[in-house]
Amino acid sequence: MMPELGKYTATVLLSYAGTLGPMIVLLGWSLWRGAKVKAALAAQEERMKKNG
Amino acid sequence: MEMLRVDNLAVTRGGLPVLEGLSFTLNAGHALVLRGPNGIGKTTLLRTLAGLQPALAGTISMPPETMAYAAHSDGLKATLSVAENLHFWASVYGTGSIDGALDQMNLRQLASRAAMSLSAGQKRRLGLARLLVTGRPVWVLDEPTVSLDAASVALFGEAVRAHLQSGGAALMATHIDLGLDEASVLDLAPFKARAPEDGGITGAFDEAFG
Amino acid sequence: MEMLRVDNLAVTRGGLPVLEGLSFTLNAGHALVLRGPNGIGKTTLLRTLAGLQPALAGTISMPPETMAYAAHSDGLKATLSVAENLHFWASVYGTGSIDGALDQMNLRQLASRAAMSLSAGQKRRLGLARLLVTGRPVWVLDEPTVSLDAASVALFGEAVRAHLQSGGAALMATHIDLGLDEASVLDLAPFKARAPEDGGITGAFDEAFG
Amino acid sequence: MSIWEYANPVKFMKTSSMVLPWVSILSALCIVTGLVWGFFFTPEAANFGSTVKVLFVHVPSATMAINIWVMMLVTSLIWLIRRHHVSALAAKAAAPIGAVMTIIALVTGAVWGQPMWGTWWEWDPRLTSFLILFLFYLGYMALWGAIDNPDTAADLTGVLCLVGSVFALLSRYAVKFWNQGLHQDSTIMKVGQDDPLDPSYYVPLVISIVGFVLFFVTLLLLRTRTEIRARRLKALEQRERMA
Amino acid sequence: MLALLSRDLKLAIRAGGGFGLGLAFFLIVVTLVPFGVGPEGKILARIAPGILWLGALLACLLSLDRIFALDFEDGSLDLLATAPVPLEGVVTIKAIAHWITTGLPLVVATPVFGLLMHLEGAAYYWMVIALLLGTPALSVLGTFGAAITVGLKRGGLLLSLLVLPLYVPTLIFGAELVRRGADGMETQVPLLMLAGITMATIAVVPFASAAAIRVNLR
Amino acid sequence: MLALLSRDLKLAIRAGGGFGLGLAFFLIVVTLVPFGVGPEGKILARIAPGILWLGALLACLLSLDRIFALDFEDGSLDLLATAPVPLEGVVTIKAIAHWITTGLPLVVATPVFGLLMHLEGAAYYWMVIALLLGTPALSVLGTFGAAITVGLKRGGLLLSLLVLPLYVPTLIFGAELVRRGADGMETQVPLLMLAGITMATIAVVPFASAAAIRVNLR
Ligand code: HEM
Ligand SMILES: Nc1ncnc2c1ncn2[C@@H]1O[C@H](COP(=O)(O)OP(=O)(O)OP(=O)(O)O)[C@@H](O)[C@H]1O
Ligand SMILES: Nc1ncnc2c1ncn2[C@@H]1O[C@H](COP(=O)(O)OP(=O)(O)OP(=O)(O)O)[C@@H](O)[C@H]1O
Ligand SMILES: [Mg+2]
Ligand SMILES: [Mg+2]
Repeated sequence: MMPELGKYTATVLLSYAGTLGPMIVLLGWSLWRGAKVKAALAAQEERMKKNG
Repeated sequence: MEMLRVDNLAVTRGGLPVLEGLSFTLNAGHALVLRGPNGIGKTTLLRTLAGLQPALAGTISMPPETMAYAAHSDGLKATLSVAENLHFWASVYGTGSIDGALDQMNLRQLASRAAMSLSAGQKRRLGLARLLVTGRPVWVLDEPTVSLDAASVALFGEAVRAHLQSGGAALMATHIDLGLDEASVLDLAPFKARAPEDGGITGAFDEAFG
Repeated sequence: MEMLRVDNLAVTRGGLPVLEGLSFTLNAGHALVLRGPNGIGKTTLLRTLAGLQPALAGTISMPPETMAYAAHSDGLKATLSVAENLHFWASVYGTGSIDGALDQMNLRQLASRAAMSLSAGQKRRLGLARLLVTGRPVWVLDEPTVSLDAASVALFGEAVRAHLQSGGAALMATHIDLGLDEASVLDLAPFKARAPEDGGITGAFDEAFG
Repeated sequence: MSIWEYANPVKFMKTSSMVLPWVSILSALCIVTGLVWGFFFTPEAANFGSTVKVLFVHVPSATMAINIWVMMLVTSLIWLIRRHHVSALAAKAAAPIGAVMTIIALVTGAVWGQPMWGTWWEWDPRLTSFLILFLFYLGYMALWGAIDNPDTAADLTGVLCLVGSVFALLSRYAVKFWNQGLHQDSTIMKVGQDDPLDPSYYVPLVISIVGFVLFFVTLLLLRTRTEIRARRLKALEQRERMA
Repeated sequence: MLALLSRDLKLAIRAGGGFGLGLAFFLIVVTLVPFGVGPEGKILARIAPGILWLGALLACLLSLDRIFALDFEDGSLDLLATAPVPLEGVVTIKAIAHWITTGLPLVVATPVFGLLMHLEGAAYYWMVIALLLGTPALSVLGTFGAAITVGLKRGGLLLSLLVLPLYVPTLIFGAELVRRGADGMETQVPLLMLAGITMATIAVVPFASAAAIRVNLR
Repeated sequence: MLALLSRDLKLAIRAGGGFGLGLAFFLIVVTLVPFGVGPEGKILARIAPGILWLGALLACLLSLDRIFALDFEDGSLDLLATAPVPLEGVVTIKAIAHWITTGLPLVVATPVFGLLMHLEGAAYYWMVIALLLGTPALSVLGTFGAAITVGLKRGGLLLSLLVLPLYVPTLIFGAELVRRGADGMETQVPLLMLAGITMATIAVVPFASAAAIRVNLR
């Protein structure tokens, strides 16, 4: 059910790709880093509790 | 008469407390030597007193414009001559001549040498001569005798003694003994900051975590 | 067995002779401490031995690749961690691990700290740890104990002693006493270069004037 | 209770963790609706042809890019004046989002410009000042990256943000002046402003703009939480080393 | 204060031709451009004002990073901060010293460089005025950048990244002023804007710089 | 050796976006040019190759002064000179590290910047080739300049003064290559010259640099 974009197909598709692409990358990166830091912090607090 | 009073001071370095609960007073004619192992926080404390970094807690009371600070590095300009270096600081502090300083630190014959061409100890001596031209009563010194030979150390001791006699005061961190009998010693080890759990003071961010 | 022999050496700094007629030998298992007032030429001599500047006269004989030099400044990278700094030098000198060095200089718990965030003495300790990872038998040290506290000085003394026992040798310039009984002392004052007219050696420029 | 309570990290972590799911869901909904509507169910425009569909990604991103910088300015001010750490960290967290939005606007714009103006890039005042904004984002992030003491970094970037904002505005006027000064034929970008958009474009546009805003909020909360944790982690590690 | 100024100037000169260097760099940039864009006089004349301005910007930029870096490394910045002089004053002095060593020589030498770039008639005169009005702002803003990046190793590039965007308004109005002056169009607006920006910068930015330094010294 | 390379890269990155900065600066220069010379696409396209080359030169230049300066100040240069690695090797490594952090990113990003400058068709492709062939020479020559000025305070400007003239041949042939390529003329001569210069530089200059450093350390 792709809409008829005529001679501008490339333009429109490119622009949407150029929008969603970066957004998804950014989202993914933020989530990844969030998880990483969260884990690291948890580990650190764990260790410090153990050591007293 | 009292030159500097510190009340239950806490100092931080790199965002977390290094020393806490520190209180002492420094009177005219007296010298206070800070002792403590490497990394205890002498430099940090002195920088805080010099007003270069804010205290985490406690109060520092000292009349304005009374303090002269000398750090690990002497702030010499390599391309300026010994005399020029001193002249600069003399005019910054609005004191007149540099002759007294040159003589006391026995830099006369080096006066026209570029600071760059001095040996480590000669540099240090110049750095100390800087103190003399500030004309400030309270000296705050961080390891003043580093890389000085015996003779120069004695020279420095003389300078300090003279300063004290003329009603000044000195606060210095050193690892070696200066042979100053006027000097009382303050060991910083007991004031090492404890972790918040053990009732130690909390650094900026822990606080925020309230 | 002989590690380093110096025959009637003359060294210059900034174009003019500083020391002359200097001769000594350094044997394995021995340490030689250079003494002398500030500016006599210790640093200059050591730099010459390290091959950083040419000798004006005399000969320095030492087997190649045996010498490790430590200067006034430790050559640390502020943004690298303690371990990274050591690892770098270890791999430059092609020696393997840095653990020994970390332990001997008691830098374990600082290993992951950025060098920038060390105190003066901690930095110095790291600088000395560097020597241990070079694995070179002859140490040439310029004021190694600057701004070290008593404990660290003892630590350093230990390290040197261990090095000597393991057949190494050390040549160092200091103003303080390390409490090394293996060490013999060489006072440089007698070797101070005399002016050419009183038969002193002539610097490059006078020579040109024949 | 005053709004400042949310500046306390603990409180912030609590609240944000409650809000986060809803915001994220909403933003997903809006973006999908807006873009799908815009992409599939909008008629071709007379002067744009089917490229009008770019509007729904280009304008929201461009708008966000500008407004995120404004938000950073506000949070920086809060930090500088009231010293609330969360505020500074929020600014830090927002910067990359703003930069990405700028890139998106630049890319979509360039792609759009190709058929419309026959060139990828034109030194049109609006475009140019936008590029300058991008430079400011870069500088701001570079500075955060270069300083390792967090408080120092917060202060300096804050000051930079202040000064930068002023000069960003100045540049905008300068650029306008500069390009009129060279009477260069005005670009089609005026279309957007003067004649009110036909509802069939207007509604999806608004929806996707809302979507982008919510998307920003989501990321902002997410990243700020991360920054807070990272900061906490740093403090703990340091204390451990000291002990 | 004056002591500081004279010291900085002395240092600049001792460190190898404080005044000469900026000029020489400017000269080189100007001479490189023809190699890059080809020697046609028409084009050169057309882009001359812009290139001269760019040259000025860059000559300024290259000398920025050392404004505070040296004083920071050898510890004199610490000592200055504890000395009885307001840090704002220090910063201003530094900016002045920097302008005297880089900005001023450029202004004086522009006519010569104009020749190389086939700058014609009126443009000369306007070029000098523009630089005279604009360069102080460059120095002051540069000081701000230097203050923010002091203590950061390898600040050079970061510094330019922070500073150059701040130069944009000055550059635009400066170049515009010259172009209009050359074409005999009215020059009031760019002239006023240029002067205004410089004034405002001088009045306000030093406080920001001083604050930045205080933070950096902590 | 590899240890040194990885250390330098690590330092470059730690010091805040080693790779990004050069690019950002390049971008800024490219952005500033139109403010100077005006926004007409035609003129811009005409001078694009030259400007891009200038941008590369300057991005290179700004990062040069720290190549040895830092190692000199903190004493590691002394230690490296006494370490069992040939100084020539050290110098070469430094050059490589510098190229990786500044030259390479530029080459990669040129097409984008080309857009901004309205660079047309074939020019792109040639621009990339030219930079790829030319920039290594820039880094090596830069290292030489850095070696000569190490230890001089405030080397920044002096350094550029020494280095820029050395860059002229590369710049000329580089820009010429692109221009010819764009106009579809034969490109063999500039291509060979460019490559030749780079090769020769890489082969010879490091020895000069090493010698310069030895002298500076005395
Ligand atoms: C690289 C190229 C471009 C850039 C950087 C750019 C940037 C912008 C910016 C900053 C805005 C303002 C958003 C706001 O103020 O909230 C905007 C809005 C807009 N742009 Fe672009 N644009 C570009 C190309 C184009 C092209 C080629 C077109 C159409 C032919 C276009 C059409 C519009 C429209 C219709 C609006 C919305 C109307 C308005 O908010 O004023 N843009 N763009
Ligand atoms: N930038 C920094 N970030 C984090 N911690 C730091 C930083 N600088 C110093 N420290 C730590 O703060 C503590 C105090 O440092 P300081 O320099 O005051 O010690 P010191 O008493 O002067 O030691 P020394 O006698 O060796 O000079 C040390 O443990 C040091 O590791
Ligand atoms: N660049 C230079 N030009 C001229 N003379 C210099 C230069 N550097 C040092 N000197 C002089 O050479 C002599 C030896 O300096 P050197 O640094 O070797 O002394 P040192 O024994 O190491 O002193 P210290 O114990 O203070 O380190 C000193 O008198 C010094 O003033
Ligand atoms: Mg200390
Ligand atoms: Mg010495």
